Amino acid sequence: MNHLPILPVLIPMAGAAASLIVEHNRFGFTVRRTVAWLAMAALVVVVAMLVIGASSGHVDAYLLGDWPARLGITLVADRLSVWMVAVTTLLACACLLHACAGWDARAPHFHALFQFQLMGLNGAFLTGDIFNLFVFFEVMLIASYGLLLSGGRGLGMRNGFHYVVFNVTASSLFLIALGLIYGLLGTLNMAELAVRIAQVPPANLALVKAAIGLLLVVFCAKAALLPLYLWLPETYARAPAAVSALFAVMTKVGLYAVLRVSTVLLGAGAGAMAGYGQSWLLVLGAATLIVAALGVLGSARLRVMIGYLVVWSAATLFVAFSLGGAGTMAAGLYYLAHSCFTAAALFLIADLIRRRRGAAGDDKSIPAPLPGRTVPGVLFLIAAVAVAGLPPLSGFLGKVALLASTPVAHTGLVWSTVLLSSLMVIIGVSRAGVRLFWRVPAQIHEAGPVNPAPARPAETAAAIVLLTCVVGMSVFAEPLLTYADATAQQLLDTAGYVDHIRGLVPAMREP
Amino acid sequence: MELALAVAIGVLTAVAVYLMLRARSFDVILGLTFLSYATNLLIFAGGRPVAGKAPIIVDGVPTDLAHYTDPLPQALVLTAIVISFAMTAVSIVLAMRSRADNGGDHVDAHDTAPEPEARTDPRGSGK
Amino acid sequence: MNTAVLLDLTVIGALWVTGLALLLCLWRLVRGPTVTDRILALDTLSVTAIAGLMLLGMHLDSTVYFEAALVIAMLGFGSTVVLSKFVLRRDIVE
Amino acid sequence: MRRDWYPPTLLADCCISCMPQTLDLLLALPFVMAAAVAAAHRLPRTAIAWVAALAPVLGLVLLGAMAPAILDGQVLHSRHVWLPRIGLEFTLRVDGFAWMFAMLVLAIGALVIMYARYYLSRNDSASRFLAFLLLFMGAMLGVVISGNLLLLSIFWELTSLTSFLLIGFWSHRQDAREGARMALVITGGGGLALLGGVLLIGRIAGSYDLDVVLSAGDTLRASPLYPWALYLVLGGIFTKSAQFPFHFWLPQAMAAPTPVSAYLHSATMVKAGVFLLARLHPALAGTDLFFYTVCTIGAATLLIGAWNAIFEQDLKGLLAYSTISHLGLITMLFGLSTPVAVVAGVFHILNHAIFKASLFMAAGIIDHETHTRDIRKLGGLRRLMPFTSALAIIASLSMAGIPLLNGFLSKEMFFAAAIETDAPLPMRIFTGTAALLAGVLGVAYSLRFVYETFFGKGPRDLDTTPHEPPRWMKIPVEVLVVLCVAVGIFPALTIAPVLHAGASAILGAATPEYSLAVWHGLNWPLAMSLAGVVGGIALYFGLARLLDLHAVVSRAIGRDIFKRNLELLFVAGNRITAALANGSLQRTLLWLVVSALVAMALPLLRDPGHALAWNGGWHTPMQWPGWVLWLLMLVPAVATLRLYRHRLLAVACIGGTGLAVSLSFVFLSAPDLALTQLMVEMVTLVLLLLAMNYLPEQSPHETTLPRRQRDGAIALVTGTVVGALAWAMMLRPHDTVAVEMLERSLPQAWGHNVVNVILVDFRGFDTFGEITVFAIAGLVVHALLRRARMAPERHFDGRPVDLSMPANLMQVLAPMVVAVSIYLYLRGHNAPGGGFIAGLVLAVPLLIQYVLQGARSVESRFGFDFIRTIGIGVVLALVSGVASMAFGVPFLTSGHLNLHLPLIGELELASAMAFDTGVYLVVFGAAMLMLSMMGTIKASRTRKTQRGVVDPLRRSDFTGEEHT
Amino acid sequence: MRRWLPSWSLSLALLVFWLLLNNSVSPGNIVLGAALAIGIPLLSRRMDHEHCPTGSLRGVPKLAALFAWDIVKSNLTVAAQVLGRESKIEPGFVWIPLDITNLRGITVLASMITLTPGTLSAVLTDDRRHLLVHALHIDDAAALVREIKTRYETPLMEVFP
Amino acid sequence: MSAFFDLALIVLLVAGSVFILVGALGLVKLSDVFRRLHAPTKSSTLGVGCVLLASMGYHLLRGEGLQLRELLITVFLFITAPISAHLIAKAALALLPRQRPEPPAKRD
Ligand code: NA
Ligand code: NA
Repeated sequence: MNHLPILPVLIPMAGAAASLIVEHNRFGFTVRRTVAWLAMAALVVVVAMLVIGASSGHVDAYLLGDWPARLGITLVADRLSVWMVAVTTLLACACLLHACAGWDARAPHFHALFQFQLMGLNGAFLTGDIFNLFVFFEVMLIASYGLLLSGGRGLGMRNGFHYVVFNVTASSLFLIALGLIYGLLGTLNMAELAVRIAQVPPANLALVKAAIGLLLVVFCAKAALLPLYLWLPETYARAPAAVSALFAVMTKVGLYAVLRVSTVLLGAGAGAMAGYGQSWLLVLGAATLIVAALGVLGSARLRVMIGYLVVWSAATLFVAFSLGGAGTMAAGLYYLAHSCFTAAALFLIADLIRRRRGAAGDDKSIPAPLPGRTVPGVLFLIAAVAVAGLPPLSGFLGKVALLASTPVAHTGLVWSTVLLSSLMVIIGVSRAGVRLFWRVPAQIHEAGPVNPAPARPAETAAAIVLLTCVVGMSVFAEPLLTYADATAQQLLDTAGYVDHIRGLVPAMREP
Repeated sequence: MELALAVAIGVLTAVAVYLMLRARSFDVILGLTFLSYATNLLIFAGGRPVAGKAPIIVDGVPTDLAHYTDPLPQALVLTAIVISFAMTAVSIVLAMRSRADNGGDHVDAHDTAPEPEARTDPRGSGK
Repeated sequence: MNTAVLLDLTVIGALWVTGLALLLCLWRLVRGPTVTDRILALDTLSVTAIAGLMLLGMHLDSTVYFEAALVIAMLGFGSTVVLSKFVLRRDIVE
Repeated sequence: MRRDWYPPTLLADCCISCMPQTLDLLLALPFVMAAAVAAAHRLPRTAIAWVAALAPVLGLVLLGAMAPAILDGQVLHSRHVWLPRIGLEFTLRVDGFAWMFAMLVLAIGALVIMYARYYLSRNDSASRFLAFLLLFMGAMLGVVISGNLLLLSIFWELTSLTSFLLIGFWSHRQDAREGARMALVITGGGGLALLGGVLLIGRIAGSYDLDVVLSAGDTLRASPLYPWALYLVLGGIFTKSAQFPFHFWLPQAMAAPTPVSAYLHSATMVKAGVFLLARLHPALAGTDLFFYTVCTIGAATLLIGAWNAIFEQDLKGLLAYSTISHLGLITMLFGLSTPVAVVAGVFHILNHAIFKASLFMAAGIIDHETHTRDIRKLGGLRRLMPFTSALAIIASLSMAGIPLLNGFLSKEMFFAAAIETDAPLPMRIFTGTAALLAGVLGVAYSLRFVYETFFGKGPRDLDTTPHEPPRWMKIPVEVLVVLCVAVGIFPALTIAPVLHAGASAILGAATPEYSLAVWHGLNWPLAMSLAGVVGGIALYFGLARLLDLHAVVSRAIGRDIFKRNLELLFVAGNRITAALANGSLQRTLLWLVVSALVAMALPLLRDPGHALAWNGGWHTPMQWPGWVLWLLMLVPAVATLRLYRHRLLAVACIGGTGLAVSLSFVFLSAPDLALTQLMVEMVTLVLLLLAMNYLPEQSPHETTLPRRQRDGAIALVTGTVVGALAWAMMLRPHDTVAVEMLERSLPQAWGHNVVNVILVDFRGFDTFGEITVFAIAGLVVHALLRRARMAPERHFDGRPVDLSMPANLMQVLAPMVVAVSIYLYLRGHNAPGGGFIAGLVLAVPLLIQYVLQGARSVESRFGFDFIRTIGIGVVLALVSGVASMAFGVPFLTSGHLNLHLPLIGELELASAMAFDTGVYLVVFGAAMLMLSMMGTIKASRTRKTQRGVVDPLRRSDFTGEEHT
Repeated sequence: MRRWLPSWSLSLALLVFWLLLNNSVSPGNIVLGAALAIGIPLLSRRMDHEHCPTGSLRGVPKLAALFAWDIVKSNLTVAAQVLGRESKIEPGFVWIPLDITNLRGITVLASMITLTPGTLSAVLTDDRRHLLVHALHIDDAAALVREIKTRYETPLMEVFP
Repeated sequence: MSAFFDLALIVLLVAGSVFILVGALGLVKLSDVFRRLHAPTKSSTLGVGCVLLASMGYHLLRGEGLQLRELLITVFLFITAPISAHLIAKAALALLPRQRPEPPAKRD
């Protein structure tokens, strides 16, 4: 029995439980951190094994409770899931490193919440059941509330309230969509749903469309598509650095869900439902590119700007995924990983900058001295190059891959919006860099009293780890894109997925 | 009965949406509560509910949908209830903290002057 | 008339009456005029609902409603307690 | 690669035998040395400069080793895979043109490094500067020797990026920052256009490989996408080469340290544009579109640059405008596209680089010595620094195109090309006139530069006495000026092979016969040269007499427009963003609701006939208790809408709806749901009330009527749509997997209560997530309230009320409730109940004790570590699931054991019960954690209440709160 | 013994309660019930904030019968009052001086007063010497006080000394 | 015998529903909080008690066996009803301070 697919969920959960049990004054922080890192190490090993397994193209499915897929919940570790889990894990390592520099001591239950967050993310990526997806969305979200708010205060609370209420509302809509889907199609397993959607009688078509449309709206809300992105920049900007870095992957969960739904449920074999909503996603994605780029230009605070960069990269991904071809999808998957690492790195770097600038914080409009600016400067430069899609880093490669594989029919829209918004982002990011690193007052005391927080090596190291991932993605672009391409092919082979899942035989029960 | 249930879902949704669009955190939370009722009823409705056929197996009665109602939506609603309770709890506490930290319970702070982030008594309340 | 049939009819009649009682409580709940009236109405609603559940159980020849009735009887007063305490002191856990 | 040639030297032999590695090494050198220089920042300045100089010097050696092969007409390649999937290969390709350009880049680079060593002041970090410079050098070299267009555009953007760092090197100066950003925006934007163009070329030609693209000219020109590709590529070229209307960034970039100007703005960065123009000439040129566009832009740039140069007061600014003008000239030459023009273009690239680099360096020396670059302050420097003056004057004369200097040669070729084009007559007149004017203006600004700097009166208002610079600082200038003269006098001996290699690499078989002699006899070009010199002198002195040249304030209109537009862009970004995302939750939620509404309603509206068709009747008849429940559910809901501002009343009303929803669940055969709903209702009520103590008593009237009407309308429509969907759904036939669950529940999962079986078995993993959510909620509440200090909204005076009688009754009740809780837990698998409900049933009496006895009293006697309870519960659930893995079956597979115990009898044990125990503990722990945290909030240190003490006499019996 | 079984009566009541709840007297349920009957008091004892001793239970049956009769009787009275004209009733508050000091006794007394229709115990003074009762119809306040004290308080003082 | 039993149940049911209805009517009809408080807290309790007894008998009669456990519901109701009533009365008194009677004469 191969238990690998379940372990990325169970290990963080065990880690969280252990963290709770050692959360006692009797145990010091060393114990808590050790527990966290042990869980992390175990996760890394498991994920590495999963990657090796998935690279062969084998879809590793896991029948929970040994029930056939239609009755129970199935976990599916295909290339896409494993890709997402691997990205999450790498990201999480850096975030944990950053947090262990001291934030974990200030935020109650940090380690437990962090592990729970990983559990939710991994579960969401691995599950093959749409209601279970909802459950893991919630695990992930509520853990994110905790991470976001634990140790926070002031305006962060109001912002947190926005974030929570928005997500709770979106979750309710998710449930409405699920209720309709189950009520109309009678199953929750994605593979079963795919079969049933393909056979929807015309009389039910409009209802199924309404349900699926609502589902897509919910995913777009989580992934911050126009006009549902409004919550994101402020929320991310107010989160603690390690947390906002981890949040870089949160929008990607929505995108993952869009991708999953649009390939499994709305794939070529879905009959009248094939490709439902994709043109909307494309147009909205393109519009979001511009709006987010405007946000990058217009934001006064660095972290808000990074928030808009997250929106921007999500929009790029919407464009990539809604174009529907294997090439764009592969480019999107590559870009997805890139944007996770880059955004996370930027958040961590923003924190390095913010803490050095004392009272001026990350407000770019206030000139303030920046003691010890070389290291954050170099890091910022690399991250900015990556995020703006300048060569030679992964942002450029991903974007080129996307543009090169854009189908002729959409070339005008996609190229113009992607390139134009890229220019806007270059302008915005360069201005941020100029203002933060170059426009420093001649006299130290010009901007009021400054008491920069001490630089902790682990925090810088965390940013470096992420940037190493970015550089690595650029150097090993070919194997990664090959994997992504195989992933896209696998995704487009809906029939293969469906047959594989439906044909799974329980270990001891009757099928 | 379907019509009645649908109307109930519709009315609860409408009430929920109206309250959610209000400006005070507490009203929004009330709206969320109603939305969760509506949602739960809708999922529940997906099982085509009937009276008196609880899905608790009685020996000797054939196990089909003619004798028992669909149990799956019930399980889903149970999960949904619990999760929405958890979310409500968090939003309630946040509303409290936000009011204490920011001096008002307006969700968008239109009625309170922008406050400095750094305060003399960071954990204190009020202005 | 067969007493058994009469009994069943009585059960239905009792259900009607209970329903009417529920609606009367509802009227008080919505009308007020004071907060305590509403709390009282809520309390009465839950007590009456127990009767409704038992009658439903008789009507449908089922005992699965027992748990619900038990829980309402056991803990339904909780709402009354906390609401009243709030009226009394605002702080329900002092 | 051809193998039948004769290797002249040992080094060359070595290089040829491993040519790909040589190319790689050539490109790697600057980057490696950049890293070395950056790492060596503690070394003395000279050492750093030597390390830095190693890159170009070694590079030149390598190029020299390649010379035989190149001059032989070979094309050298080095190929590495990078991203073959998208056609991006790490291909390096050196032909004559690339080789020539690489020589230029490295040679001038070496001189600039030497120059910079003495130019930079103590405060400037030489290591940082030289590292940037080397990075730039590498990028430029990459542009030149890329054999793949995508790779080229990568290096292209890298030059933009590194030049940004170089121009902004003196980052404390505002003009430096502005110049750097402007350069980045213009050239970076151009780079994006180039990328688009390259991608289009790749799409047409099927490859980005330069060899393929260069040989696919006909395909390219025939493609309908050709205009797009051309304009996008030209967008990149024109921005980079500072062509009109993008020329204004170049003067602005003069804020850079002079070595940067000398390097970037003579030989490299700006030449990248014309380099690419020449590089892609075989592929793109040859159409009218190309001819007219490039010629016109080139001519316009040529004239605008030259005209502006005359009126510039800044020494470097003048040189910058002159550079613009010369770039226009080169562009125009490539636009003319005749073989002669191309040769002239390549030639002028070389010549301009040589004299312009030396001029910039000279200007830098002047700036260095006089501390000003303002022509108005300068003058008479020939007396103070005669040697430097001589060098600068020679270079200037070359710039003016005076015979015996290299500038003359290429300018004469330019004149020839301008009038010998085979375009229609008006165009020939236009190009000829432009050329002549260029000659005139070129002489005029050169004269102004020479005359007003080195001759005449002055210098004025200087704070130092200028004198000759350090010996070593002059060497680079000397080298270049010597080159000017050498090329000017002995072109055939010096430059001819290089030029031939470069030009023939572009033109191939079309390379024309041309002669590089100084004297070609009396012909039109010579006449034009003469006219230029005479006209230029006349123009300068005429202008000087007519108007006070010193008083002219040159305004860079393009720059102003750009700056204004950029500012506008920022403002627009800010405004639009603020207008969209104003941080309002109300708006966020509105969009969410509206989006959902659209998604749900559109399919219905498009197909209302099908969507709302019913299947065999409107509905099944409702048994009448249903209607009572229906009213019970909806009347309080609607009442809440009326009362919501009075929060206590709203909460009471919601209690009614909640009870009705629970009863509906019971009525509709869902006892488990009803139980859960009841308990959750109860706990939610407590949470709401606990929170209300810390929230204002009521919501004020504040939204306007239109706003409320709008919200009301949206609410109504949303409700209608959701209701309609639900209704339509319920009328469809139901084909569900649940039938199988009903069938398999008892025999395979050993539970009568199918809902519970689903919860702990079929879909136990959902429950797993669900308790996790619940546990986290407890933790979040704890984290939020643990250290929080809050003041209640209002406070009652006096002691807490004595509730000892109810508390005493509760003591009687509590043991029974515990028993019921265990009962529900144990029976859950077969009857309504289960761990979740049982956990809450256990929590509620404890909670009521909190209310009746007070938190302190309860917690002092009932100390429970709820957090660990949660932890242990999670572990228990986990272990119960993992246990099955030991038996080789998946996680959460249920096991079942029928024990026959003496005395007790049959005992059924299902592994699901262990899981349920975990659920039980988590739910109890988390619920209690929340309630106890909220019940024991610490008082604020700063204030006792938010709004004062309640006056019992002023309380309203309607709302229960004090009147306000 | 006292440590493990603090209250026989409570444990016995719990066992009975458990058997009733399960609707069965199977050996398994008896064993489980016994375990709970021992376990739960150990837990719930910790929540008791005031110990109330129990005295002789001899008077309980008689009191219960009396109480049941009172409930039925006064329910009919109240039904009449509710259905009749409201102007005929004269509600009011009465303070009842207490002689019983055992808190559980007072509680049971107050509950009995509340459960018998027509009267409702509202407030116990802090010194536990007076109980405020609201009556739906008061003919003679002194008679009401006397009746309550003799019918309920006196027997209760034996049960809860 | 069965008929007698049926009749007994019918009587119980009628009594129960009458008491429940009286309680609800009192809640609606009476004119102030304290008066309203009397009706439901006990009429309903008794009414529900009657219905529960009837239910027990009914299930015994109709083959579900003796459901003695339903007695427990009554037990719970009889314990919790006074708590509710007491607290509501206290709340009502707190809200209507002018209706509060004079404090009792001090006893010693
Ligand atoms: Na409290
Ligand atoms: Na001068």
